[in-house]
Amino acid sequence: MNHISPIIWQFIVKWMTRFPLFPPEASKIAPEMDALFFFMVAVSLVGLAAVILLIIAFSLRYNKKRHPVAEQIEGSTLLESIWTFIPLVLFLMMWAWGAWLYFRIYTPPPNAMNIYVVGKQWMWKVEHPGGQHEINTLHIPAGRSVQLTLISQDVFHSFSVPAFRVKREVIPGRYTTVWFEATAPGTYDLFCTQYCGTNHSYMNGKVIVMVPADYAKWLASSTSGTSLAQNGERLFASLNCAACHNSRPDARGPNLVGVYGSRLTLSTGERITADEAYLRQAILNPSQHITQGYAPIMPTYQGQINEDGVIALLEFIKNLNSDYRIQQTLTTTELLPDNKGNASQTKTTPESLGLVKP
Amino acid sequence: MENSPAVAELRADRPSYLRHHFQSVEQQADASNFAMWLFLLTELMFFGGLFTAYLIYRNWYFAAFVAGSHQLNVIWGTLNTVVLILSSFTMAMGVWCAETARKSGLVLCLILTFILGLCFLGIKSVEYTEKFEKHHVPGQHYSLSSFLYPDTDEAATAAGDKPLPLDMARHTEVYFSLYFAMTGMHALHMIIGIGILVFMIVRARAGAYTVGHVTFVENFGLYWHFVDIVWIYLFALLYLISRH
Amino acid sequence: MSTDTLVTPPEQSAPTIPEVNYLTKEYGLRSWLLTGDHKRIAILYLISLSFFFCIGGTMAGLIRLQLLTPHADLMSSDTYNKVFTMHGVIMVFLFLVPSVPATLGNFLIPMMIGARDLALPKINLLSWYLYVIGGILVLYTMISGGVDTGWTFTTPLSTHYVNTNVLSTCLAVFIAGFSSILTGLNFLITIHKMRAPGMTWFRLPLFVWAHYAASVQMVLATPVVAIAITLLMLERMIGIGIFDPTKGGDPLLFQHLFWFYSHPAVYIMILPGMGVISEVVSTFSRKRVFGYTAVAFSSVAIAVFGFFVWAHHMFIMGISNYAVLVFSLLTMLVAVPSAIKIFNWAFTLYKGSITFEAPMLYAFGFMGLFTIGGMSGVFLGSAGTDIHLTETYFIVAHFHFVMVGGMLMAFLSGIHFWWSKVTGRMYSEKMSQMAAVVTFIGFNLTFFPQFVLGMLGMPRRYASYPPEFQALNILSTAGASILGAGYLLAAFSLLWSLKYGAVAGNNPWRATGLEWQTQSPPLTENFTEAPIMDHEAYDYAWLERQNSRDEVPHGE
Amino acid sequence: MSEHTHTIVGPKVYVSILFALLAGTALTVWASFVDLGVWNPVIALAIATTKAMLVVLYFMHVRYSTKLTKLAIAAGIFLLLTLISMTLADYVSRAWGSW
Repeated sequence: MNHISPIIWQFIVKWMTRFPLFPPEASKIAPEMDALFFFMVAVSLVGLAAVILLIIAFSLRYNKKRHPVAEQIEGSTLLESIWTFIPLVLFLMMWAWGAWLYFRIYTPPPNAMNIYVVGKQWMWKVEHPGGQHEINTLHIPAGRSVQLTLISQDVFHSFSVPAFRVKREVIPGRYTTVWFEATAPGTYDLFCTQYCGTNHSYMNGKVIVMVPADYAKWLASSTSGTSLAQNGERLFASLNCAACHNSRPDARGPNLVGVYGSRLTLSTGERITADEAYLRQAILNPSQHITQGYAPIMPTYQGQINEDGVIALLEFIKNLNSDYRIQQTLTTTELLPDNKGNASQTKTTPESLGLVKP
Repeated sequence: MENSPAVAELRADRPSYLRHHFQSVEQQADASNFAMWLFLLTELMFFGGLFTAYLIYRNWYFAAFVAGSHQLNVIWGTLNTVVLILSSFTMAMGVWCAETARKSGLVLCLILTFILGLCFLGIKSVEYTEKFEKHHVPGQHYSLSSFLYPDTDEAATAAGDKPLPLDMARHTEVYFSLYFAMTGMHALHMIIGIGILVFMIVRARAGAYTVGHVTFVENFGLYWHFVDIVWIYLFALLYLISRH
Repeated sequence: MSTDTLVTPPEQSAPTIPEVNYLTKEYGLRSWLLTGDHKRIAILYLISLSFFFCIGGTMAGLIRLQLLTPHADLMSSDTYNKVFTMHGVIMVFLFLVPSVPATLGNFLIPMMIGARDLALPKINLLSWYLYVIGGILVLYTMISGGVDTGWTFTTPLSTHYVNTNVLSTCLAVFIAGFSSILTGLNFLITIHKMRAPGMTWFRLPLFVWAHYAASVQMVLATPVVAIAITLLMLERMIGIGIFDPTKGGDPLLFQHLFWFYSHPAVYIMILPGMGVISEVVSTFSRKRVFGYTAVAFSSVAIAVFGFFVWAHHMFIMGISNYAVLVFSLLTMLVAVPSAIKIFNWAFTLYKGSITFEAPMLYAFGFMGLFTIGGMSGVFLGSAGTDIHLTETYFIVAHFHFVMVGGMLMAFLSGIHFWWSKVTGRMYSEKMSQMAAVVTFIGFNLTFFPQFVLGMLGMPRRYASYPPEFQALNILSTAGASILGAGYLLAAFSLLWSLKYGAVAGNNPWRATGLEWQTQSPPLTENFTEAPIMDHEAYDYAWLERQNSRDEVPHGE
Repeated sequence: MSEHTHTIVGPKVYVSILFALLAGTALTVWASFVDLGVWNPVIALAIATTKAMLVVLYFMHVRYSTKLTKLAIAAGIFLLLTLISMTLADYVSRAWGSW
């Protein structure tokens, strides 16, 4: 046996290092999730131990040899109430704790930086506000809250980063959000966990967490030259949005400056916050989202711009803090994509802007 | 094996239609009546899914549902409601005839029910044809013109519809999806019912239901009335509530 | 292990199989295919269920083989998707949902309540034919290219993004669902209307209570999935837009309607298994079930609460946060009755006189594995941990612990327990005991590593996976082979007994149910004269009195 | 279910129910053309429910049925309302935003 055991030992060591039994805790939320997880594991173990011990003890004590004649017992109200009440209390604790955690994971802090992720069969397209595009990788800085705004172009996907303990369904036709704050630089797995068709198991990638300095370098080195907002500005111009949304007193559409995040009253009397989801709906299904005081004349852009285009427009609207930019879209033709002599370094085509081919 | 159950089956007090595993006629009638009710509960849940979908989308796309509803013909709808209520009445009378062993009355009631059922389906097919011609059947050939340009459309003009914005007009397809799913499922139930009616008419003429064993007629009556109830709600939800 | 504690009924020194019984009354295929006898229909179900279980099991084997390595090298991911979809569809709709109710329930419920047959024998036969038609459609799907939507048919994937045989699969599920409705309906009527004189509700065996609860869910929940699937088929065929986001439909509505059935469906699957365990634990402890009323009402509570928790399958899918709170709370409540049951079974052993035959070993396995499965369900019902654990192997492990560790263990326990009643012969005790132990070990080895994999974040339905998950997957596959061997051994023991098994006699376990007070195999009419229930359920003192009078109540 | 005695409902009841149903239909059609704002759907559904009740109670003999039948129907309707209300509750509260 002596000559075998070192081999087995090495084997075990190698396995334990190569094949972890517990995922890394790489986000601020991860320890909180794990605390609840281990609480539940502990409760489960106690419960399981109770059941197994009861079975073993009774089997030893009351088997036929030791206890040939059974005593008939009807039951016990006391015991029934004990094993109704104790599990109930424990489960309610888990419910409350879990609900609180759910609240933490799906409520982004107000200062979170926003990154857009579009899921499609079978890849993740990541769009940073600065114009950096990535496929199946996501670069983020450590120590900063990052909010992802997720949408799918086709079927349900699910964005999951086990090391961060977060996951969110990516739904066609609707934004969902998730946030996290990565704590440890490194490379982590990113999975699509909702079955989405043939290459579902290849729809995964990496999340690369960098220290802020490295992240700044990465941002600078991988920009495409035009930020999302600039793209959105061009789209705004080429779709001629400023014809109505021009912030003049007689404008036919509401002023978009500073509209993001504000409270609006709709023509139905409903009060809503103009978040990403609302703005997206207002572009694609405008007739249901008319601001009070305006006529329902806005045409729908469903079928004219794709999800990337909507994202660019959103980013433009979010960053609108003065009339100046809107006026510019009215007066400059430079921004139009079919203008060959524009100042942009990259060649702009309608598709790259986010317009759907007619 | 002298007292084997086969002997028990041959006891004189057991009518021929009492199946061997029941103790009494009452028990058998009770059981099949309860069975029918449970089956109707499954039907209720089946249509319940559709009603849930209807309520959700009506809340979401109210304008589209109003405009879609205006495309339905209230006169045909009311007529169909009356036809179905009458058929329910004749069916109920049929049950009474069977219970009181009136053979010719039963046959007459069943035939009337059958004819009224066919009337309903006839009217429904007229309505469907209208929808088909106007391209209001969801799918590839769905047309929005009645909603975008209500002036060109008789029904929309009559209801005084204003043109819907394109995005809302597109959602009328959801309305018609539900319209066809709901009325289609209802019509399917009618067709099945009419099939069973034919079978029952033949049996009733042979006198099968007027010898005391009326469970089948009673249960079919329950089914027919249930279909009637579904229509009462469909009529209110699809035709009426967006009318004024 | 006390293998030889098998008790021979005191009055029968050399039992023989009675010449006249339900198996020998008529011969020929026709007498089987047109039978109205609930016992023969149960046998028909047992044969067809086993057939589909073998196919589903083969699929499971293929899945485990594929996952032996991180790469998709046994099958392409397309094939893999079809295989796991088939595994899910067959196991859920063609095995688990009808498993105990359609076989043991069909066979035993009329006998347990002292009736001659189910209330609607023709409907019962119809339900088997519908099941077979559903099964044939699934086989057709499999042969003609398969389907790759997963058994959950998520829209819009299933409506617009796959080109496989979604329609035939959906039709199969629709028809199989109809078969399940008819079975449940039949049970409800039978239990309500056909009980023997003296058989009050609180004298019913707990097996019957559990089936009653499951039947309520079958009857009321199944139609909702029927309409969901009908709309799905219509959307695929003619393009109506109820679930299509591009037309303004909401794909989440499909999830709502689908899970409104498919969550109660897990109770439809597990409740009858719980009924089996109640019978088995009581019989082999020779003791009335501890807290009979609590166990009976916990079945009803599971059935009732089970209807209100469906949206916990959609916590991360974008339902409203308020709905998450409510559904999470209700999910916690539905966990309590299961805990009550487990502890009551454990305390049934207290001051009993326990023997350890194969059904009892399977029942012990059930109690351990179901505790783990149930507790892991709480991990998923708590909204916070659900975020991390759902859609991973944790959920795969969870429902396999409940379904395979719970339901299948209960199924095997019940099959062994009532085998002598069904066939008149005893299985091989040693072989089956060994099978129970092997199954238990194999099961844990297969599915426990999957909990760890889930915590590590390995997503379900992956044909290939990152290499760091390989070790645990190898462990799981190794366990699966042991599990398979356990099933084969059990099957062999049962089949062997058909020819070589000892003749069992009327009541080899000295159990109290009415089904044991008649000959085995029973007569077509179950009892020679209508039984009268004059004692409580699980009244072992009554049984002793009967035996001491040296007479068998019925079936001389 | 010993309380069960098979009541035969006679033509008189049926005829009066028939006329009540026809009157209800006329009423609901008339009401639908009168603008009553939010009350239109409420009234339409109330009349439909009344009609359905009449059919269930008299045409379907539930008024004369066993408690078991009544209980079963109540359970079915309760579950139908659960399906509708709990699903709708999700949709309604989604619009309230996050928390």
